[in-house]
Amino acid sequence: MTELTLAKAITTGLADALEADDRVVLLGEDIGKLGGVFRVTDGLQERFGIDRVVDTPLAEAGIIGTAVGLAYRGFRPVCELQFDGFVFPGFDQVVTQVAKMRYRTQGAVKMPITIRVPFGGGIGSVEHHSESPEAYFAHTPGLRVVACSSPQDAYSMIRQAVESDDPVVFFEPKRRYWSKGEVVTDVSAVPSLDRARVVVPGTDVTLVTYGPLVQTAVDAALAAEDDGVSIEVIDLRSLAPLDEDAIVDSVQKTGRIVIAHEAARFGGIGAEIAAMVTERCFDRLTAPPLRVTGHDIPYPPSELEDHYLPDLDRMLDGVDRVMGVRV
Amino acid sequence: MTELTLAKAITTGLADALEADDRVVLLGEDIGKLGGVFRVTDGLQERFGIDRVVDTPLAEAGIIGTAVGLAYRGFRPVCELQFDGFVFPGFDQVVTQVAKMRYRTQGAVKMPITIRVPFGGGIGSVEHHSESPEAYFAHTPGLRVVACSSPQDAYSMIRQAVESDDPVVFFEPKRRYWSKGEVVTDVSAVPSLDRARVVVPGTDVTLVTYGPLVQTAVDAALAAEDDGVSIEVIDLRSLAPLDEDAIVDSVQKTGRIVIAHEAARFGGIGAEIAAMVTERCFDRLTAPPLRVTGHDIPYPPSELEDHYLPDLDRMLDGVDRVMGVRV
Amino acid sequence: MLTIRPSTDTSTRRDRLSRLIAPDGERLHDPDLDPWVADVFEEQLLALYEDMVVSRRIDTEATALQRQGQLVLWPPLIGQEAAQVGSARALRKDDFVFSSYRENAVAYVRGVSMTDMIRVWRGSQFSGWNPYDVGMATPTVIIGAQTLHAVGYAMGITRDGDDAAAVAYFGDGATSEGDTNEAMVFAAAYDAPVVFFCQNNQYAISEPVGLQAQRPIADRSPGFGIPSLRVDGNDVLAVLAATRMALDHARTGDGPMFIEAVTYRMGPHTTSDDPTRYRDKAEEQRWRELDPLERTRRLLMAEGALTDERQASVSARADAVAKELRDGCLALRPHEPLSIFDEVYADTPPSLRRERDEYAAYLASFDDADGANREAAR
Amino acid sequence: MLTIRPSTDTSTRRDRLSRLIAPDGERLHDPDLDPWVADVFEEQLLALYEDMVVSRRIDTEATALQRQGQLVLWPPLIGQEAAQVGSARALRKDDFVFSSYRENAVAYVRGVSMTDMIRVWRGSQFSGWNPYDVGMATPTVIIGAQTLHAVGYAMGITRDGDDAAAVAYFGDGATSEGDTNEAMVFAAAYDAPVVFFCQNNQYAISEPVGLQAQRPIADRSPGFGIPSLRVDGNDVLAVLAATRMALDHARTGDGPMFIEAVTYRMGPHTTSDDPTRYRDKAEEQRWRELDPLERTRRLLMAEGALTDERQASVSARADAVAKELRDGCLALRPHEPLSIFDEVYADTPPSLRRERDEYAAYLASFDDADGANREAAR
Ligand SMILES: Cc1ncc(C[n+]2csc(CCOP(=O)(O)OP(=O)(O)O)c2C)c(N)n1
Ligand SMILES: Cc1ncc(C[n+]2csc(CCOP(=O)(O)OP(=O)(O)O)c2C)c(N)n1
Ligand SMILES: [Mg+2]
Ligand SMILES: [Mg+2]
Repeated sequence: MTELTLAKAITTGLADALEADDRVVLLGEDIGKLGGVFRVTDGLQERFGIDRVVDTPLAEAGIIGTAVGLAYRGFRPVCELQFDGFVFPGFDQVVTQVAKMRYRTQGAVKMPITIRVPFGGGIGSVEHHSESPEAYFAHTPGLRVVACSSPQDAYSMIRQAVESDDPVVFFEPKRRYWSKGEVVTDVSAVPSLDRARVVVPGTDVTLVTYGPLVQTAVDAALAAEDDGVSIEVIDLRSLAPLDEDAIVDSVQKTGRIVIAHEAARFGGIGAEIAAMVTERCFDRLTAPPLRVTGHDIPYPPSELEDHYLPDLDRMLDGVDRVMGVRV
Repeated sequence: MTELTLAKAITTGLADALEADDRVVLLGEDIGKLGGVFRVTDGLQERFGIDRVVDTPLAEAGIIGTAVGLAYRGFRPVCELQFDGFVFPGFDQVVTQVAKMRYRTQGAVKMPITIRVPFGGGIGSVEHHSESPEAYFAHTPGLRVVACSSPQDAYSMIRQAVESDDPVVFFEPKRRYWSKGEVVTDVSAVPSLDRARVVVPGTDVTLVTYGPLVQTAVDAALAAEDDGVSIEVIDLRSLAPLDEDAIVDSVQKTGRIVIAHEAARFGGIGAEIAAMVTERCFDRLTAPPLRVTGHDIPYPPSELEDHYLPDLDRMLDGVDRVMGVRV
Repeated sequence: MLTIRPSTDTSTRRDRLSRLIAPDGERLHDPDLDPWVADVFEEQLLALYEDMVVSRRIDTEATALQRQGQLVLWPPLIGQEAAQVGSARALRKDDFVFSSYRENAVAYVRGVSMTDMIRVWRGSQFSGWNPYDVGMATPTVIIGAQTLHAVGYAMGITRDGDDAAAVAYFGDGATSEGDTNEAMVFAAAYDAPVVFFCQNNQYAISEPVGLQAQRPIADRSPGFGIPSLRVDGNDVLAVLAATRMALDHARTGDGPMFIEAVTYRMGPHTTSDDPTRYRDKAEEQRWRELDPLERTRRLLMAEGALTDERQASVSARADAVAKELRDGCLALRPHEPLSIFDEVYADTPPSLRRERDEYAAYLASFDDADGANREAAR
Repeated sequence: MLTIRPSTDTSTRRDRLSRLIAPDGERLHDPDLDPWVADVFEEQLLALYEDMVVSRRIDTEATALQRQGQLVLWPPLIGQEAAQVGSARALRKDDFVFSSYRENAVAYVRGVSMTDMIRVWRGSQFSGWNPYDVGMATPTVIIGAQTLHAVGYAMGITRDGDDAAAVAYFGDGATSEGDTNEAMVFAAAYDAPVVFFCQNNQYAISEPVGLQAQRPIADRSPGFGIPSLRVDGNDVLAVLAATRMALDHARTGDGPMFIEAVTYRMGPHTTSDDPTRYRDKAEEQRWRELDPLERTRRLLMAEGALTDERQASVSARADAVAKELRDGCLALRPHEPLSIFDEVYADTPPSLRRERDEYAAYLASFDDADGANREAAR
């Protein structure tokens, strides 16, 4: 048990994965000497060599496409995409190749590829550096889409992602990279990659979120406690496939749900959860599922990003609404 | 008023658009001499010349990216992507450039680009030729995403799309290309591009769909009538932004909604509609919104595509369920 | 001043191509290519000829099956037999092919069974064979995407310390896609043991190669640091030699190499295509005179190797393979409906299991009384 | 046999570059370039020098502002002044620039005001200026994407029958992206009047150019059918001459041309970067000796053109621009929160209007009694 930042927990997880399996290969722009723009791969090239921690030319389709070939050959590539907004030049290889290869080949060809994406806003950066493109991936059958929110999960989930025989798009909450927490590196007992986690138990409202907003949700639950409202916070961890039962179980108890994410509301993960919960908990719901999300606009310039990002107040406002306090 | 196939209605619309505005330029693979693989641009190059109906090199990012440059220069490019499954190599230019340019430039630079995509299954083809990628675009603020379902709409909507100062992703239901209908070419009186349309009025259940399934829904409504169930069929036409009020008005009347699309259910347009309707019609709903969609799998080989595609029976099964006939 | 201008040859003139067999069947000599086919005598050439005849027969049979409604589609390879057979015969078992949809003669040479070859085109499966059984990946429909896979696979070969090579097959049209160019960047960056094998068959559906490239395609790769060869793709011997040379280059640590095989798609793009809309008979006729089978036959005849007996045995083999194809095709039975839910993931997730179960229940409802009533009611 | 091998020069050695000013300030001669700068006398050279000094001053001032927390980020252009000023000064008003984020000296030359230049880097807007006012598009952050925009714009110029040109600015790293290569394919296919201007500043963040390209970058485009030039990017005169030549080529219907300007990013990638992790002081020192400002200054001194008085006026101008930048920056006021909902569409759709109204009501709730209570309660 050591205290690590979320970023260092991923570094440690990657190092342990490289150590545990010599078929693991890291690919990405600037991941070598620089250690990546967020230093997540810091020191790994020095330790594991340039054949296993590979600086690539500046081309995202190239990164993902060569990872497909490496996977074909039996490797376990871990790709780093530098920022959320730069996933799209590689999107075709993800959607038409990575996601579909197992299905296409009736299981003959595995794609144990992990695609790491630092995502989300709140870091005061320029365009394309603060986005949340997870819904594009989640709508793509064949991919596992996950997001970590704590150092422990960052460690365990990156280990599980690398070990998964399915392709995993691994979202890292970049504005939480420097938050610290205790980490145990024994992953034998941790929940499996596709399970959600109740972070704060509660009885009045279910508050579902993932990635950077989990901490915000926990803070909201604390604040609401003072107002006498008991929020159950669920960290989804896996966005696709969803751990539907975990959400349904909670809503069966609370009868109310608020879903929060930074991505635009329209067609986001929140829509799916709202639809699914309504289907499965219709009679139990005392209020319609409510979404607290980014607006249906491009991510705005950073001076106004606080007006885009769901924060504690907006979450509590959402909670008030499903509680019938505000309409 | 002439009878035209849906494909020919688009051809006519494109010809009239080319005629009406000399800034309209068509770009795409094989759209010249061949007239496109579906012959939608048949005869247009001969009539308008190779500078206005432009065969492009085989590169989708190139098609969309040069269209951005043409739009910058004041042209109105209409791009043809050959099949739904081939939109992804051009996806980056659509998401990061076409969709965001107006916002990025505070309105200074318009992107009046139309991106035509023949979509959907049921034509017994090979991989990547039967997909429904509309949700990827619909989750992208800045784009207008529409789908036509009848020859009349095909004509009017392509005219409106080309005239729109916003970028429009224009989905064409390829398996309905050869269905016929009357077409008037006076578009002054047709509903605007962002409005849904009640195709069959009804009172018991709202059945919302778009593109190729509109005809199926109409057939289902007819069949249900025999069983004494009155279905109101809504053709969305615009998938993003949604004509929310049209859907809400209908559900306020019926209290029940079934949403049908060919795309995978998870994170599809249906999820958004279900979520939105639940938010806005919670007290009126007598059953949870139900989705009749493609499964959460890649589009399967054509010999089994009938087991993937929602058909009349599956729609009626959905209707039965929301009516409480089956559970 | 260092001005680098494109060379003045902007055509893809056939007389600039490396060749070992002239269109009239004459055996030509080329000091660079000859050493690579020094072991090819009559018997070996006959075998190549047989492969080509069989390939054409496969093509004809499949086209017929498509016309008879037995296949959803077929992309004819007629005209490209020399390019495909010559290159594929240069490969070792442990080499690995990443191809596009038209490389059915390559698949045949790699040992793909006829039944496996036809599954995809019957709409039965997306992959006909297990790639690891034959050293050939499932063909890629997205133009250009497989070139990157080949490079990645080659990077894996290097890491494994093997001396095998990966081969990327693609068309002239594919050279315009970003992926194909990125593949060259990556291959050059890592000296990956990969051979880029471009069949320039003059067309991407209706578009002539001149729209994709203003220079001979073989001129493209050198700017990426990848040497290239330009061969007559209708000359099976030259293609064999060039591919052997390129493979050797890759195997011995010299990195990637690029081959442009200049050939012609004598048939339509696919069985859905109508080439009369975009090219004329005269052009087709010109190329028919350069038919890859015919020139090999002429050489063999001139050398007295293609006896009537041998010609008969070649035909018999072609007929047998065609029968295998037809029988294999017709014997294919549709998969069980619920199989569409298989192999989306290594372990089917609970939500997808639920979806499958619901669909199973739905299907079953047609069997029970209620279902039957519903059906009857319509 | 036609084997096209990469030429043997695999380095980006500086002695192979076209040059008009040596690092020590000597005026060199080049028969191809000289005619293009025949009109450049002392006064014109002084103007170029002043542009470069101002550009560096802008860079220094912006870097300082970032360090003081006034900017979210800044991508220094120090070291690339000659490449940017020399090329931008070759342009006409009706030419149109599509650039990446680092081309702030180009923007200055195009006439962008200091306030407009700084908006983006303050996090205030995504576009500082109206592109049509200055003939320069909003810089593109997605690497390589703008190269296609330039080609499309150039296709539009042709259709309008104009003799203007589009210029795509991009870096060495950008040459690896599919988009940049597709841009060359399209430009060549349509003979588009576009100049590809690649600043090879030796790095893409931490990655040396040798990872992106195994050949001099100027070797890439000829294979696409686009002639190229390779110039010393730290030589403002050579860059001016080369760009004028390329623009003339484009304007007169000869199609696209490619320029590799070999230069060096003397500063970090951005103010967030730490170059000590990936390059050494010795290398930086070597390039410092090739400083573009210094060599121009040496030439001007040798010619007696840079009097103390003139040097003083150059500095004064630089200071004035720097002040304009600083004042402009500090005077920027945040936009009104609800403005984030503007210009997503030509007409805001009803659903988005509703979203905006809801958010407006939410914001207002903090002003009313209830809101205040809520706030107080926490
Ligand atoms: C990304 C993508 N865009 C478009 C298509 C549609 N398409 C199928 S084949 C083809 C032409 C390919 O030409 P070429 O690369 O020369 O190969 P050939 O068909 O001649 O063998 C096109 C455009 C596709 N399959 N993938
Ligand atoms: C598609 C994409 N991928 C990654 C990045 C992150 N990124 C920003 S600048 C840069 C390096 C660019 O290098 P180069 O093209 O040489 O331009 P320079 O910064 O040297 O001016 C990278 C990788 C990006 N902006 N866009
Ligand atoms: Mg071809
Ligand atoms: Mg650079």
